[in-house]
Amino acid sequence: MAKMNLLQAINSALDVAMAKNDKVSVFGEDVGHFGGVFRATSGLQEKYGRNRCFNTPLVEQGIIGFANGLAAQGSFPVAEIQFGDYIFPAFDQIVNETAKFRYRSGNEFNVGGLTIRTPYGGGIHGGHYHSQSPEAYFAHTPGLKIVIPRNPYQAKGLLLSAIFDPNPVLFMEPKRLYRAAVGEVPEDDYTIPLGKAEVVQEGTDVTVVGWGAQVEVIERAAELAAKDGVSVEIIDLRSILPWDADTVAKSVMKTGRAVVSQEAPHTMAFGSEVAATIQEQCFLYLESPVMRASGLDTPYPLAHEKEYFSDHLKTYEAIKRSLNY
Amino acid sequence: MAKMNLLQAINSALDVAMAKNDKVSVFGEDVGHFGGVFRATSGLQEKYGRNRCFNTPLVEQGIIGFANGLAAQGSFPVAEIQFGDYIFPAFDQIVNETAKFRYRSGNEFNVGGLTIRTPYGGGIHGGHYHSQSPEAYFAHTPGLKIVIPRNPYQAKGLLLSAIFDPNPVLFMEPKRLYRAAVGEVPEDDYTIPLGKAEVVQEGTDVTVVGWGAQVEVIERAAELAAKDGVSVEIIDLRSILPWDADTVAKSVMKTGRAVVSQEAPHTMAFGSEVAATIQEQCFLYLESPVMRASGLDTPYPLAHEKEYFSDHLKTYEAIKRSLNY
Amino acid sequence: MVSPREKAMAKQMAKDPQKTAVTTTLEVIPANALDIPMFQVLKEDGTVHKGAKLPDINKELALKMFSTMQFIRVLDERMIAAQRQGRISFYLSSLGEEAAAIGSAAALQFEDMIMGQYREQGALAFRGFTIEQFMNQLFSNAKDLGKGRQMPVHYGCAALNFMTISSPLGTQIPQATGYAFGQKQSGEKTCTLCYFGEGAASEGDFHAGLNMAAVYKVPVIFFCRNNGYAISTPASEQFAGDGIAPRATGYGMKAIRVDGNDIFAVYAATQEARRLAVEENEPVLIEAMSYRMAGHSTSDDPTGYRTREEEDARRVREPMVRFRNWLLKKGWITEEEADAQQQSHKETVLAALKEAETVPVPALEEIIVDVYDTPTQALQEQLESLKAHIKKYPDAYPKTSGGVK
Amino acid sequence: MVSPREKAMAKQMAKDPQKTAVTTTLEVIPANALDIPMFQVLKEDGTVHKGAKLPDINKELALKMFSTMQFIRVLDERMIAAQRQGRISFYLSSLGEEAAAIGSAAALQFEDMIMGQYREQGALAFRGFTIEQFMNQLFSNAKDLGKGRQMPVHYGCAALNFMTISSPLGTQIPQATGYAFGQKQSGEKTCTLCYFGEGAASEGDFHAGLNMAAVYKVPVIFFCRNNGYAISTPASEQFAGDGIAPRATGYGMKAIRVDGNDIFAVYAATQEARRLAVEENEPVLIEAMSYRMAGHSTSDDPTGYRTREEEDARRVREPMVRFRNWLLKKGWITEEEADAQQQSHKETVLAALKEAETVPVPALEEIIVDVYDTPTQALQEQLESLKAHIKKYPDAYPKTSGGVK
Ligand SMILES: Cc1ncc(C[n+]2csc(CCOP(=O)(O)OP(=O)(O)O)c2C)c(N)n1
Ligand SMILES: Cc1ncc(C[n+]2csc(CCOP(=O)(O)OP(=O)(O)O)c2C)c(N)n1
Ligand SMILES: [Mg+2]
Ligand SMILES: [Mg+2]
Repeated sequence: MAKMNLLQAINSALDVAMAKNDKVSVFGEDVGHFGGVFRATSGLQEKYGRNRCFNTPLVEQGIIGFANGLAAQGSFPVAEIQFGDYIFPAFDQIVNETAKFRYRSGNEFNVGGLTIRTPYGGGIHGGHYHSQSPEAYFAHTPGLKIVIPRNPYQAKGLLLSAIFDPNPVLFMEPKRLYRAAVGEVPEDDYTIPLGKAEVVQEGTDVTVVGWGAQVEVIERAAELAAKDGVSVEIIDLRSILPWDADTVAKSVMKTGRAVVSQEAPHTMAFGSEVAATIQEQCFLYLESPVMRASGLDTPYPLAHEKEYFSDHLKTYEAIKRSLNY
Repeated sequence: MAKMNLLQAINSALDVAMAKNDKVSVFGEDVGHFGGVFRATSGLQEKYGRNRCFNTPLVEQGIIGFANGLAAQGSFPVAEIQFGDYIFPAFDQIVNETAKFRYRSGNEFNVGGLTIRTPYGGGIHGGHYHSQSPEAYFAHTPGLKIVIPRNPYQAKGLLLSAIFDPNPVLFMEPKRLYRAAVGEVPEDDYTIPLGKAEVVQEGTDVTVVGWGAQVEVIERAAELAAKDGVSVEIIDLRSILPWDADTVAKSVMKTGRAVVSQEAPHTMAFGSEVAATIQEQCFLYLESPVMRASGLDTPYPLAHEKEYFSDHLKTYEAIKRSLNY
Repeated sequence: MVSPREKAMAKQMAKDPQKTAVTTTLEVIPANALDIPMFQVLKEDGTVHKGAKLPDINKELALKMFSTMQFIRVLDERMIAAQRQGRISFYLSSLGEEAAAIGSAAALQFEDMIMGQYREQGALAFRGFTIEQFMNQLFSNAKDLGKGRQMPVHYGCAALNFMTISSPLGTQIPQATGYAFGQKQSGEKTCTLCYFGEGAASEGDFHAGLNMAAVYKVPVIFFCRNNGYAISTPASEQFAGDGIAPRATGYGMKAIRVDGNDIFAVYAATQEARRLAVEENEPVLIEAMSYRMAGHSTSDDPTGYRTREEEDARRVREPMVRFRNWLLKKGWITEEEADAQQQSHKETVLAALKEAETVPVPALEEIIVDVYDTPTQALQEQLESLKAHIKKYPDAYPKTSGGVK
Repeated sequence: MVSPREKAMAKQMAKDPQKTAVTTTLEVIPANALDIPMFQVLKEDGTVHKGAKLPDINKELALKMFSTMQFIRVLDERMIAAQRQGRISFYLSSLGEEAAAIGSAAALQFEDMIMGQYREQGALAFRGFTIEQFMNQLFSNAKDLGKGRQMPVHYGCAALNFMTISSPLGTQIPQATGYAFGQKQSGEKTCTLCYFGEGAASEGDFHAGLNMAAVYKVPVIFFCRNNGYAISTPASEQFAGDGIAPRATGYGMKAIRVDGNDIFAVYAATQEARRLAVEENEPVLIEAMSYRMAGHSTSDDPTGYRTREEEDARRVREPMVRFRNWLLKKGWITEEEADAQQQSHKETVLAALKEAETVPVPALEEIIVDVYDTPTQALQEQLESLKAHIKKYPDAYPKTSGGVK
């Protein structure tokens, strides 16, 4: 065990994966010698050489197209997209190619070795294009897995699972926590299963669902609620696709109430799927509608970031709305 | 009035718009002399010249990038993407640029004149890449409008609204109905408001929500239900973004039950947003959960298209599940 | 006018000391600064240009290439007819471009990966894809390697190192760069050949794939079939430059322009490109000039956008007669043998068609297979309710209800 | 070796009869088939190359260009310091590249549209963006034309025909083609100038924008600032070709390579490009060779990826001293005047900074404005609940709670 922040945990996962299997390579804009703009790939080029850790030209559609080909060839590419906001030029390669590669070929070919890493989320004064939480854009895509860790321990274990999972994985890292989240992380290899949610805190009155950096926000909201005597069960989805509806449904059947708290704009955020599914599976147990605390339906603003953000207070208010319905 | 199929109605809308305002131009792959692979732009180059109706090189990101610039300059570009399945290379230009152009500039600039037309949907033996219904991918994008007509009359009226609406509009055309849907259409200019749903059929027992080609499927399901003595209220959303939650909520408060029927894969389809919103707004009125009839969570298959499709029988079964809950 | 020191500084600035000189007069580089000729060995009549060097092709190989050409032409003709008869939903012919696909595939090693666009059935046939395999794909039946999931002509075969075709244009170009990167890293002396049309070369993915290949120096051959059209769009509305070949220079990549209707020229060019790719890690762009003699696909009618005269003018340059004439003159085949071979292909194709038609669609269970390596719980549930549904309405799903227990 | 008829046929095939000749020997076009020199007027020491022609620039214009250069350098320096002091969150300097932006902007007409990447503050200042306008944007305050929505340096001003900057790289390139198409269609004799870095030129949007411009022959100037780096990535890992200029030939477009640190060369090149664009509808690609003397932005530390020696070697070529020396020698300015001007810029900048800091953030209501032309009902509801929320927790939203009634 060692104390690591989230970035160091990512770096450690990459290091373990590259040491373990020489068909693992990492690349992206500035990830080579420089180690990435957040330094997640720091030291890897020195250790594993320019053939396994390298810069790409500035072209996201090329990075993922290249990675798809490399994965099809039998490698385990770990491609970095510098910011989640810049993943959209690669949307076609991800949604039409990566996700459909195995199915369309009848499993003659697959890109299961592919992992795409990208930082996401706000709260860092990044405005429109350094703050988005684009997970919902990808969640409508059968064939893809989407994973989001909330702390260093998860980051390393989930990333190691993602890299060697026989399916392509979009791994989204909460950049607000890169240095802020610090915790004990095993130095060796370990994995955390994909597709399984985690009950972060048990409770009896209301289930609050979140993922990634938002879990911390929910924890703060739960503390406020606790002062009112409300017992909150917190669930961290960890995987957005496929997602663990069972764990959420089980919890909601117990508490009778559900809230989703999410960073992205309200309409068609992943919370919509959670709410739609939960109301279906738990209809007779629900004492109030599934509530959603979300970002506003606007592009991500800079000066009004605080106001835009679905913070702990808005989440707390959603919990209260759920309870007082 | 004249009898037109859906393609002719589109063509007529373009003709009216181009005649009315010489800053309207239409372009895309093969839309020039040839008139588009579906012939939606047939005759327009002859009539308005190569400067206002023209072929583009084969590059969707370029078509929309170009269209964004042309719209910013003050024109009304109507850009065609040959198939909805091929819109993804333009995802960045649409989601990061088109949708945010006005907001990010504080309204110094806007691309409100832009309309993007694209055929969508299955049922034509098109397999993976000529069948997708990608509306949900775009519905998470504040700043964009998304419109889907279900018949020739709507197609013309909504398209004319879209072209001159001061906001960018993604206009998705149900290609299965291009020639199959025929109806009376005014030859002149007329508009249908964006953002407003239409109650296609009034009923008292259950509200079924759909859009585009799926409305016809719902009508068939409603006929089956009618034979069981069930009175179905059918709502055609017409606009996916912004969408008319009020009309749906009002209906569900009356019927107490809701079903969404949609072509796209189940998870994170637009029905998820409808279900999430309706359970919130109509919680105390709902006698059963909002049900969804959707495509399977797989890429769009060819040989098993019939089995994959959320047809009238599956919609009918969803109605029954809703009633017998 | 410029001091040596100035020159040296300028060179340093451009990163590559060999490259930039200073000029003190404003020079506008003209729009067509490069002049790239087209390599040709066989004249239209099948005779060899004086002084031209034939590639080293023995009789066996030459006859295999020719037989494949004849086979593909028969297949294309037959399947267009089958589509017209409503027996398959879609087809796409390679009429007039057989030499480009077959000549290039013949110059590769079997271990080299081929990534196609969709009009390179000749390359696949040359690799050994059987007529049964073609037919099973075209009929989307239970024996299709692709499990009936994609439209006709979206072939693929891992055993033959032929990547499954995908409809979105250009996507395979950066993928080829990535595949070749893996080949180079693994140390095997193989390469990737990537086909695409001059239309697809307009996509952003083309730019991405070629630039990355030049930077990483991977063993990839980009093989552009410039057949003059992208559906109805003529090359003149696709680009203003002198075709696709000069773009290579923009990426610092080698290029060859070849007559795509001359199978020997294509073979020789690809052989040299392969040598450069595999032995010198130099990616190469080949532009093969040809003409799409058929409509774009069975959904297309070219009379809407080009004239019979134009088609006739191009027909005289077509690749098969040219090759056949050479073979006849060479004495490697007789008229009778060639005709008999074609007749035999016809019979094979027809028999296989009839057979494939009778094979049922893939089992319903396949609908959720291969989305992930193993079906998720949600997919299994979706399959179960689909089965229950089909059991309830067996007549509505006639192709699969029989198999649902 | 090739008959005239052959030649004619080959020409016809390539669509443009002027272009393709036949060769019967296999010619591999080398990776760097083009040799594009760099245009320079002023030597490093500010003297004019023997025989070089100075552009027609009068004293007033020259002094405006110089003053803008000095202003931008002061602004950049001051705002980097302000960022270090925590007064603004982010800044991005154009140190060393001032001549490229200012020299090119000066060669345009005011009505021409400028679309920037983010390092062309010099062009904007030349157009007349005031120091107050700069500061209001940098402080995201209520007076910012962009309403405080984007990060610092994302300027934009309709009145000055300067398109609002957007972070995603390369997106403005096809947009510039579209904008110029509209200009051409409207018959006004204007053009669009589009700036981007050599890094952004790797994006698919670059390919799209340039190819379309060449096909449509629109009045657009693509101005590539090749400053050797994209954040930490050196040009040598960005592309293998000889810079960006040769790519123009691939699109059938004219090109000029110019010393971006020589303001006269930049001015002359842009003036000629504008003439070609507006009068001959010929899009032009200009590649301006320069060096990013600062870090990429205040978030970057270049010592992690390049040496002091390299930076020092480039510093001697920097554009401002060169221009200043020329002005001094010419007698259009004295040392004292130049210094005084710089001092005065410093005071203006500091005063404006202090002023902008005191302006509050935009009103809360602005948060939903401009998503659409008018706020939707859903947005109005979201604003109402946001207001109610802030009223409940005013301390948590100190910047806006005062304004919520
Ligand atoms: C991304 C994308 N856009 C559009 C299409 C529709 N489409 C299919 S083939 C084609 C023309 C391709 O022309 P070219 O690349 O020259 O190949 P050719 O058909 O001439 O062999 C088009 C536009 C597509 N398949 N993918
Ligand atoms: C689509 C996209 N990908 C990545 C980034 C992150 N990014 C910002 S600036 C930059 C480097 C740009 O280099 P260049 O175009 O050469 O311009 P320069 O900074 O040198 O002026 C990168 C990678 C971005 N803004 N947009
Ligand atoms: Mg073609
Ligand atoms: Mg740069």
